[in-house]
Amino acid sequence: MSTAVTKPADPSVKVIEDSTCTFCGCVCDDIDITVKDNHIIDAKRACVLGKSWFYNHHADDRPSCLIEGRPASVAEGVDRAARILTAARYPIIYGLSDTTSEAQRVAVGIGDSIAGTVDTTTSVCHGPSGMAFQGVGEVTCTLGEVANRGDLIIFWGGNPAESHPRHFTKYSLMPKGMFLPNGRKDRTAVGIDVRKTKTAKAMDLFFQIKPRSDFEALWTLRALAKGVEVDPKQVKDDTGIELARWQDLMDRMKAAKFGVILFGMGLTMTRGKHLNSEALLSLARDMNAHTRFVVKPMRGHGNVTGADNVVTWQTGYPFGVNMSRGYPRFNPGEYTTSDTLARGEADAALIIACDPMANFSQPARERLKSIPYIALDPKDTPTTRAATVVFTTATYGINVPGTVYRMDDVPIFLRPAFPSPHPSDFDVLSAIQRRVKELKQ
Amino acid sequence: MSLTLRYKANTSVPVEVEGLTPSAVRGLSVSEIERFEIFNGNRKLPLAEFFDVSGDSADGRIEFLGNLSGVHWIGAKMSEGEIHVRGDVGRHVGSEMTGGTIHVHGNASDWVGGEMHGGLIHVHGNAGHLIGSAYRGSKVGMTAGTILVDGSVGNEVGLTLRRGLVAIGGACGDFVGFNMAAGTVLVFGQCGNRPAAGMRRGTVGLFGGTPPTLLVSFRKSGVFKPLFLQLIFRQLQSLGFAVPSDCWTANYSLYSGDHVALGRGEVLIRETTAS
Amino acid sequence: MPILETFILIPGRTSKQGCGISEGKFEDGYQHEITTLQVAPQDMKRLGLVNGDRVRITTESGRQIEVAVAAAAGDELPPGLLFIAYGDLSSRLMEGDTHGSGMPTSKGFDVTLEKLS
Amino acid sequence: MSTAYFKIAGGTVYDPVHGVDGERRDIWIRDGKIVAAPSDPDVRPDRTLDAAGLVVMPGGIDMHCHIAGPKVNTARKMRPEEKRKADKVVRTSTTRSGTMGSVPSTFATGYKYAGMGYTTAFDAAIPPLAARHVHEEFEDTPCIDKGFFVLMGNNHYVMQSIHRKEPERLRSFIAWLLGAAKGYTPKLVNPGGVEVWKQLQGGNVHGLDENVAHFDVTPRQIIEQVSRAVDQLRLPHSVHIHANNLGMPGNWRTTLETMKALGDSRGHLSHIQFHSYGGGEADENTFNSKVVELAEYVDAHPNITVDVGQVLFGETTTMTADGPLGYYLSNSFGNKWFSSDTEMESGCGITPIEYKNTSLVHSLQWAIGLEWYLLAKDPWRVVMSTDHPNGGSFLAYPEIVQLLMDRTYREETLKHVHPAVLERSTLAGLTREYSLYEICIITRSGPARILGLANKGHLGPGADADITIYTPNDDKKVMFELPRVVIKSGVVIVDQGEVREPVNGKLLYVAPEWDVSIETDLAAWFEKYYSVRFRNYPIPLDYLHEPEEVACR
Repeated sequence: MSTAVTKPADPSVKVIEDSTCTFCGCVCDDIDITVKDNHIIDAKRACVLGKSWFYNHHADDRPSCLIEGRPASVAEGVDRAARILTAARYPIIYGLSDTTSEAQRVAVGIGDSIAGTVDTTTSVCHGPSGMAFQGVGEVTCTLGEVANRGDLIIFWGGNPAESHPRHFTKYSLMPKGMFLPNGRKDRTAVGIDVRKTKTAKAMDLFFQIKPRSDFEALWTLRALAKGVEVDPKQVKDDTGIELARWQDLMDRMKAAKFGVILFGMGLTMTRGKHLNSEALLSLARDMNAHTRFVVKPMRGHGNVTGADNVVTWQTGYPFGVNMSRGYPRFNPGEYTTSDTLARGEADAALIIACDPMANFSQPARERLKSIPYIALDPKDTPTTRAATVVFTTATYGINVPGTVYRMDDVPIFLRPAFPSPHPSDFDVLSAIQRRVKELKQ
Repeated sequence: MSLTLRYKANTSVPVEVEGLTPSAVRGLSVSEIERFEIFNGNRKLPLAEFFDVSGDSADGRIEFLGNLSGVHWIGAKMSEGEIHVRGDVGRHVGSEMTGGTIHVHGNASDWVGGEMHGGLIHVHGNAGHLIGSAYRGSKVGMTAGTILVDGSVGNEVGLTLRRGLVAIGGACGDFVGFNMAAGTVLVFGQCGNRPAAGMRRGTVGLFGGTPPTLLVSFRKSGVFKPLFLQLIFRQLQSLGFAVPSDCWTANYSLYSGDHVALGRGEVLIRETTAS
Repeated sequence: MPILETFILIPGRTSKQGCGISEGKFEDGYQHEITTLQVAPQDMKRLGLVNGDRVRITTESGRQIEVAVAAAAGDELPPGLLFIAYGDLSSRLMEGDTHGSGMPTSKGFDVTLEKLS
Repeated sequence: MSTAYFKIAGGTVYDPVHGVDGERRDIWIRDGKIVAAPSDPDVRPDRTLDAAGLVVMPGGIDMHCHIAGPKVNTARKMRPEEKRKADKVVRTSTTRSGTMGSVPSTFATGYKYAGMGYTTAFDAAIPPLAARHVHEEFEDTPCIDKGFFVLMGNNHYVMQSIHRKEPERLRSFIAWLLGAAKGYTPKLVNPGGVEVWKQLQGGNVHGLDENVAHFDVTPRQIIEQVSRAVDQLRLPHSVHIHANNLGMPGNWRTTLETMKALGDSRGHLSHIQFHSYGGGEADENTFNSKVVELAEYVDAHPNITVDVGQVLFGETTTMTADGPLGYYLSNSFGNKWFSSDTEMESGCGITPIEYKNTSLVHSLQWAIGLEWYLLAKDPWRVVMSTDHPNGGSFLAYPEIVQLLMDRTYREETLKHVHPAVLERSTLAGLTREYSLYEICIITRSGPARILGLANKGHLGPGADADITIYTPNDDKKVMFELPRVVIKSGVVIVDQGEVREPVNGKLLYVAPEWDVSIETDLAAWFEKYYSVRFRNYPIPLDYLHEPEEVACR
């Protein structure tokens, strides 16, 4: 394959073409990054989040390993980590959404060796959508299909304008596609949300529904899709929107050639959670009796989709997998990290590339603070600061090669720009796995 | 006398006693039962490390004593006999049981009678989420048996229920009877939002508190005094479940639904205006 | 006597918060973004709040945070709705219970807002 | 690997490629390969396995299954209710834990194939956009050599090249795409039909000459042109075809047309059972078997090979790149439904189903599968498969062996299926019983020859030392379920059903030449329509674990 590195005049400057930004689930693989003395001085095509991701990258000058706050060799840290994990009776491994699938595969292997529980940030992201999919299935497609065919695009309970800035231009709104030669002009864009966000302002139609009425709104649309008569007054009371407007939307949905619903955590994090998602997946399925219709959760982190895939192919279940019996068990609400921590069950933890000390409930944080745990992260976070053992690791995509999965499950290749003085998650986890096996002998 | 298991352990790590059923221990000596292997997280350990064992198992009756809120799968898959728990219990009480009786004199956690296939569970305190429900991904929930909870419960009671009776004395959370295929769920206290959503067949009774608004996909088809309710109430009373007096005489509005699904289900809401 | 009003609070992602993660979670930019509560201009006016005023937010179960307020841009927020960038503070309002889903309810909290003088 | 000799002594050897039919032989192994016995009589093997009284065959080869990639992994995610109740795969000191059900986790898949004496398997339907995913899963699927077929029957560039009448461009694109994905051969799934499904509600094609809108090509043209290109590229295997109208009453005519459309080109028709139905469109009362007619045509046309796609009774998960089929099945079974369209390339449908022996249709499907084994005259061109997991799990192969080798068992089973099978198929009248020699052909030597794997399916010098040793048993199911020893590349990986040493297994791929001048146009087209960059699409060789190029013919 063609080399992606072009050498400009200045020999100290290196340009890597079609490099991949792993900050969000869009996983844009068309970024040309310019590197001078191990600093990224340009990231062509990157969005505001991507530019911040690339420009702020600097090898953290912390030591590669800290044990109880004191600098230590990576080998010492690995030994301590392995001892913590093998001594535990209910150890958990959590995070994994911001690292390569190669590292994720090793992490699940550690979970198997220590008879622990493996969970990813999916459980507090679109885990509920995953549960909904297990209930009713999902009609979906890759993002290129949205770009080439999607003539009615509905954004529900999400704000990609701020969370996935290039989604509009690359995939869902602007691109001229095979069946949409005029791009944006050939598309109708609909926003459904409780806030009039930046996304809402880019829409042709916007439905500002009552807070926490997503399920009622979806049920109204399902009823209209099936031709079930509904009471206009109740629809208005329930959703804050006139029935006539919902009927108009349904007419447009049925008239569309290829309808697309892209949804965010406004559904999964709000009262109803997985059943909000199930209502939406059901609506998209129902619509296929009338036309082609697909639905897609807007995944957040760079490789959270890879985490779902890796945990699934190795264990059979997508997240919250408990292996304490020597074989995988799955039960969201029981083996998921928010629960095992908040209930005070977990007695040790291996936290990879995420920040539960900032993003979890108080009871969960208090438990994590009270047990020995290991944290891997390129950056300094509340979680690394409270950890027993910390590894400062190299950044995937920028320093580390490998594979990540875009929000639509498409695997994408990484083209690192320059090496890091710190080891990769893969290196550290592989060393921990080897040490765990030695201790188990 | 029956077999008595007094919980003495003090561990935050889940204790799982799957398989410790009356039929499994019947005829075993105390010392054999003390060697019965259970799980504490990822460690397989003898029962005696967690329980004081006394009495004998001949009569197929097990008494659990103490705070067992960290002990899970009590009575899971049991097919006969009796289990009495004096104290709180953890998750999956009577999960997939096919027969026998479980009484919890205390509170129970989530998944009481998960995918139950027969028998009776009576929780005399409160219980958690997903009572008498299917486990994730399954379109077949509880297929037979009776679950009674005197107190209040959480969300998704009777998720995809296929057959059987679930009665809640107190309040219930959201999505009671979600995607129900048949069977009966009765709630005598306040119920949370979106009751009976997606129900295909079966009966959901909402008898307490302020009557909830059903989803737009339900249709009112009248007000009456259904005879079969009287029969169920009598059955409940005979099982020692308290039925509020006004329920016997009240009028009930009948709603059909969920018309987004098959629409052959019925929701009965007690009219607050007494007849 | 303190203003005490009920609102619905929605934490969510913002591009500033997203950039802040890369800049560093202990940097001022990120900290400022996740500790600022956005209030609908009409509500600001009605409650006599000005940008920078400190308020205490309390959930039904009594979980509390104290934050500075800022008027939401244009008509982004309808009256009665509050917004805060997803982060440490917003997460402090979550309960441990996930309702058998693994996901704590993290958006749409019923809260009371109390002006701190 | 060491250069030490490993000798399997005195086993009853079945090696159809060399006409060896149950003769007592020694087999010498060195460097993971089978070698000639050393000429020097003083040379002693470093290890000897006494196989006296045991049956020795090459390792089994599954040439059509679904074991890796986005479709399979989604099916795993989708079925927690099935996995929760399935047999447990418990971690040991040498093996990983996993889950079973109709779609086992990766490690479990490798262990179970090996435990059954199979050492090679090909995934039959991979969208090249997801090839990287497949290679990752394959690396976590131990004990077996692996490869996959690349979906091209609805590929936009394929259809465009055919429409423009540019056979050279088509040939070069096929070679380029196989090289980019590191795949094995082109796969046609419902050629043209999936693209129509993407364009229209319930869309599909129903015959070989229906036009595919926007691309203005027909299924017939796709079959003719791609099969021709594959032969011109001299690929080891032929084009691999999942014909149009799968599962539909009366579809045997479409199947016959598909065979005829191949002309003189080689073609493999997969899961032929699902394509051998008589009767009227959606009319169950006329649903019947057309194996006699189709088998006759296959017998007379040596360019055509088939695998059966046997149906077994019980629950399973259907998964297919045939999007409209997935929609049809989910509606008829009323179960949860997954569908995913892959840009420019393919579709995907997944839904759980149950085959019931009380159902006329399911019973006939079961019978039609068996008819294929028993009616087709040349076992070298009929391969055992269940289209795992679509007809049933690969773990049902021992059951199928018994149905073929043991007529009384077959007749006993026939008593418990829907009675109409007796009139609507010829099964009841078929007395043929397979020999071990023939079983060895349809599970090893045949698929190896059809796939063009010169080093597999036989026990002569030069062959990979992939060997299965069975304890003879009148109950053939028991015999084939539990091999005594399984050897992979000269290493004993399974002993008495226990996985001892889970070696990794190789990735088998082809590397045909293409005219690089197409890459300019290809890149431009690619950047216009794909959501990933052209440069990031091809998979470099160093990404693969233990790759082995299989030479073109």
